[in-house]
Amino acid sequence: MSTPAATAPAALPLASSAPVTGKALSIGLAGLAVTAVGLLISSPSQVALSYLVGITYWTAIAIGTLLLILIHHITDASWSVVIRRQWEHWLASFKWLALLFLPLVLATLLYQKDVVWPWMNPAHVMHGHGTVETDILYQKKASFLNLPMFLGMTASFFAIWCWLSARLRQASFTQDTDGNPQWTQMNRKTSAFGIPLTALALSFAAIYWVKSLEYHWFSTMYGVWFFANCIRGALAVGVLIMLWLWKRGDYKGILNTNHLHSIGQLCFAFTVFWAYVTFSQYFLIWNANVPEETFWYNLRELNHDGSISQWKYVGFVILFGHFFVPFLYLLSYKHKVVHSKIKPIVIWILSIILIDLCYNILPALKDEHGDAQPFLSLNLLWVLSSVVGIGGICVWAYLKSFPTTKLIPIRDPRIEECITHHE
Amino acid sequence: MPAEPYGLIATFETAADIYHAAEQVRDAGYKRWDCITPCPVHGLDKAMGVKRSIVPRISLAGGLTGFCTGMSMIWWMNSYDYPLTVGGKPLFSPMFAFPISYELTILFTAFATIGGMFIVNRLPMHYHAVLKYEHIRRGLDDRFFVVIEARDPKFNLAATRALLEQAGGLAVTELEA
Amino acid sequence: MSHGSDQAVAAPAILSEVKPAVLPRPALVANNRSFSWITEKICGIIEEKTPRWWWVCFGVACFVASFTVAGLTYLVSTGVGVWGHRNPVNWAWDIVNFVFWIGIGHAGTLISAILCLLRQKWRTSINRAAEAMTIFAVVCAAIFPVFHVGRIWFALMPGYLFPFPNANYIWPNFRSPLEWDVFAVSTYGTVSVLFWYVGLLPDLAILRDRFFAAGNKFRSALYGFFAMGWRGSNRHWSNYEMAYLVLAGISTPLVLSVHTIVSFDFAVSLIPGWHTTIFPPYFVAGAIFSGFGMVLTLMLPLRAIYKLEDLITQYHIDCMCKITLATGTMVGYAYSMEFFIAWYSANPNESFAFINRAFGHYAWAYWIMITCNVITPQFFWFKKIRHNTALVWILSIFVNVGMWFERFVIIVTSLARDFLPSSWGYYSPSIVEIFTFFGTFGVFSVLFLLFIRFLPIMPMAELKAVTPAADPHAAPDHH
Amino acid sequence: MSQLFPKSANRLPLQIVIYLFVLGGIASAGINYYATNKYSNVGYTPVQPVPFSHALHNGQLGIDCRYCHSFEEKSGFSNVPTSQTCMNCHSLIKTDSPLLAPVRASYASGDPVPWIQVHILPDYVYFNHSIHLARGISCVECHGQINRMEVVGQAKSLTMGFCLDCHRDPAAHIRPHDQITNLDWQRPTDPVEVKKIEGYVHDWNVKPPQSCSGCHR
Repeated sequence: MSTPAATAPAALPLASSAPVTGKALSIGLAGLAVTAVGLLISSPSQVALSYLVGITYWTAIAIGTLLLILIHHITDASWSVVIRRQWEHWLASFKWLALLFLPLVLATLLYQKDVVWPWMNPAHVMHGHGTVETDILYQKKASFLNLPMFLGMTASFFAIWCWLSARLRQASFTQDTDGNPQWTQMNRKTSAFGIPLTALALSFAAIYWVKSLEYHWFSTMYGVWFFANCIRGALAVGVLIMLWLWKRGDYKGILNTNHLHSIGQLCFAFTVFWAYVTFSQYFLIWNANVPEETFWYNLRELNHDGSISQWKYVGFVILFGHFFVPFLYLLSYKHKVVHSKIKPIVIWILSIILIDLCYNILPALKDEHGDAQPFLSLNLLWVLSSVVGIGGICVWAYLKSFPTTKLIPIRDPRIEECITHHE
Repeated sequence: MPAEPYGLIATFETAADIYHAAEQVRDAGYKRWDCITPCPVHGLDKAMGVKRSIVPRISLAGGLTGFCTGMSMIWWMNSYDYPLTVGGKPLFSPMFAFPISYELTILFTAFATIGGMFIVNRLPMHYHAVLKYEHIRRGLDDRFFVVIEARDPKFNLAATRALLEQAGGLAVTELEA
Repeated sequence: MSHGSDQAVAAPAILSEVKPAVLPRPALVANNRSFSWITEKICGIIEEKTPRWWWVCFGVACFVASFTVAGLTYLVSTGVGVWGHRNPVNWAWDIVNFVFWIGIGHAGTLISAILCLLRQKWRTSINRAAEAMTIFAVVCAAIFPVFHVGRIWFALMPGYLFPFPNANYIWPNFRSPLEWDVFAVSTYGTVSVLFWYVGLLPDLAILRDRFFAAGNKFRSALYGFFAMGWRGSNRHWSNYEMAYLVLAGISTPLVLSVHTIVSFDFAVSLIPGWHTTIFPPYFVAGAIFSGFGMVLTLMLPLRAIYKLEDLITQYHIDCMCKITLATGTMVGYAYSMEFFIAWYSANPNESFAFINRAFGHYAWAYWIMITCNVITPQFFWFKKIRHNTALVWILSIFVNVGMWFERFVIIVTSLARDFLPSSWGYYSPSIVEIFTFFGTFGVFSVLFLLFIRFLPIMPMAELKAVTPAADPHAAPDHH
Repeated sequence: MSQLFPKSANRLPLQIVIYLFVLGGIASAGINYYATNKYSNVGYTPVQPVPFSHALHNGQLGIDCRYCHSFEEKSGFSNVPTSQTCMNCHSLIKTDSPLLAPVRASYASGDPVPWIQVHILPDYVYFNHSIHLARGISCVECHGQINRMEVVGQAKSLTMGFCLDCHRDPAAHIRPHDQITNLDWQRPTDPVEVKKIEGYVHDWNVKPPQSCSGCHR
């Protein structure tokens, strides 16, 4: 092996800790505090739904990270070994996400049943449909859409994700010390059953948390749509971590252009996949033109008086920003491998995912006419504060886990292949 | 006057040998030369100093043409030349025009890619001096060759032969044009 | 280690600690075979005297194919009424068989394209045959939509399907999903042929040279014509590989789009059981599933006959089994999601459609589908089963059967119980339909047999590229 | 294998491509023309059981179309006259012409003369004679100059494109009501007259359908 780099201190026992760990925690807490202040200014529903956007956003990214690790193991991939370690650290955020989901549950249980999900309150007045209780569509779905089911399912989603994360992390971290290939085999098996479990959990999470906000509406594609956003978010965060560690010097000599090219290609591929799923869903509903499905999109395009809703423009922002911009941008080889070129696009993708989630969640807030409350409103501030708050906690969890192990899985069977990775 | 040879050909046994030989020929400053290999050898492009292929740009042009063709064709046919209301759908919408435009994008990209590859490679070329070499068959089977063309400004029969032999080339032979 | 990173930075300290656990990757070409062994093995299949089993199979295949010819001749001379579909089941076997064959075709492109993009090198052993399978399956698929119009000369005449100026002064209706099908399937056929051909290029050059050396100038000229003067130049390889990658890159969304558009045929309508948004990815997963089933069905006998165990190793079979398992499970996910959303939608028509599928008149078909598509692949969880070639082959046939029934269930059950109870019916195929469909297996086999007789069944250049000998860094001077 | 292919072979592929393009162009142009009614139906002139001359009856003697095809203004279908109509005159004129034997036989027996239909539209096309005449479309537009024909043949292609030509631009084909059976009528060249004629499209509310269901009902 070659001589140690002048920039890196010789033979570090573990990855060096980052000084920003504490800062992330304070930023997170500050964000949460601002969100809490929002309760004094906006209505509880507005703040709660904004908070739902935040928690869904970071959970999606964590799920995506989990899936990337699972897929890495099942396909015996080598290119992603060094990055995988950072994904594993990111999984530390799951237990905090579970904790951060509690405020929504508590608000529902203790404060007001329909603060987020209208169907939780039988007396909730539907615009032009009477109350939830008398709504035939609710009655039909009541055995699925009820509070105990919701709580049990949500708890089990987090249980599944936390358990899988713990298993993957432990196996991988232990391998650093004993170099036993059994751990790789074990992770491969975990992945075999972990992928279907995670997939089911994320589909139903998307149905319960997001789709049921508008419980009249239904689409079989919804889970797949959520999956696409999860992976895209995780890849973008992965790229940012790679760039950060490179800039800090940790990854110098470890990472090469091809690693970035590979992850960039995945970003590109899932851009296409997201577009495919989202287009198919919209297209099939547009083409069939059945009122019981189109109302979901109509709500996001027109107000009751025929004027154009702000959400329509948000839809266009998503169409162009979530597909065309990254698609065309990432076509180029250079844009995938030059650090200063890939960075803006992954940040862009991360922001558009947030807008996509807003588009799916926030129109559940109605005004007195049954129209969606506009996009540009104070709610946006609570969305941002929740995203910063929960994000701060996630980053803190990652940074706290970061120094507990080696920077890269030094005893992974594929580590050498990874370091010499070429196309 | 004896006919000017096409160039010199040297045989190599392994991928590693030709890799190193290619680096030497490249460093010697030759431009009109080539390696003959039975399969793509990783890294040989870099060893030879070959630039990244321009084929993807041709493909992109093809794809854009295809997409525009699709959209404009459907608009022109269904909305302009023969407007016809069917199924309550608008005369033109990018929604229903998308599937076909998408297929045409791919079709045109494929044509552009393959056509581009053939043109950039100057193929088909059924007659070529290298293909007249008596052992060329091994070049598609399990041997590697380096060919340096006489057209190269640095070409010098003796010096080039020496370079090839020094790089480990076996059976250095002149190719007739 | 240092040669791997392309930035000129000194390696950091942590690299000195790197000491990988030993978990060797399975060799993709077993027994460390040499380049010339691969050439001899693959070319040997074409150069040997036609074996007797080939003639026997060819004869049987021709006989079976004649059923299609007979069925279609009768259809064209009499009229589409000879097929069994009528109100309310106006789409029946023709579309079932079309979707079935198109689905089969998908694995070919998938193995080639997606696995190429994902750098799954094990694709090299099976991609050529799988691509051939694609093309032949598209041919079989095309028979049904072309002939279901009855007077096929109208379907083939310019202007009716393809936009071409004509005396009727009309253009195709681009709002119709069936028109999208025309474009999707013809693009798919064309691009598949081109992709296959580009892959064949270097191998045709080898055959050209070998037949010339053997003194067979006619065949040498024939292969040589199509080899386009390929000479293995690295400057060519550079563009060639890039073009191949681009083709793989566009074939992947192409495969997805083709079955997506096939699914649109159903999903853009209002029929309960058809109009569901998950149809596109669900059809694609199903297509890949059935395609891998067919690849296994074809490759396992080929492996046994030609003793290709060094090239199609147990690892390859494992991989294919696992993909079959994965896609089978995805299909299972889609089935359950459909069922769940049918209930969740609280739409009585939608719910009825699914209950009817599972417990109505066609329940037998539904349960065959579930058994073959969801339960059968679950056996592939077990290593023991994956290592039993005969069993894998049998299970792969179950997969094929199951996927045919899936299309049957989707198409026939939804139509047989439409919105109007007075028009409810029961569909059974006529003998002409049965003949036509049965015969397509012969058509497919005839084409496939011709392929293995006259073209290299594996891409020699690519196989060589995945052996250690093709790696310039694993050369003797390094050990 | 350059031992196999001569140097000239390098030009061959380009030549083949050019030939294919040329052949493809010719083939598609040919199919476009020869596979249509324009080519295959125009000029169809079957031999009729009775050598009835439109040139004589209509052109020379000036019998109006509507004397024989008496429903054409009132019915969706234009009728072929019964032998009763023929006998209105031919019971007095040329009473024993051998050429008219089938007409007399038909008149006696009640079985129609087996005329062979010349202008045939497919079953899936709905065509209404009366509406076309009522909106000032003359016989000549579809049937050509019947008044000059010794034996009736198909003069126009009657393809869908042919129908659409007129449906898209009725002003170029419309004429005054009193001229619809005047097959020799010429469109005036005087701009004022032309404007008046083209104005009929508006006056008579002529809106020929261009949708599929206009004709394929």
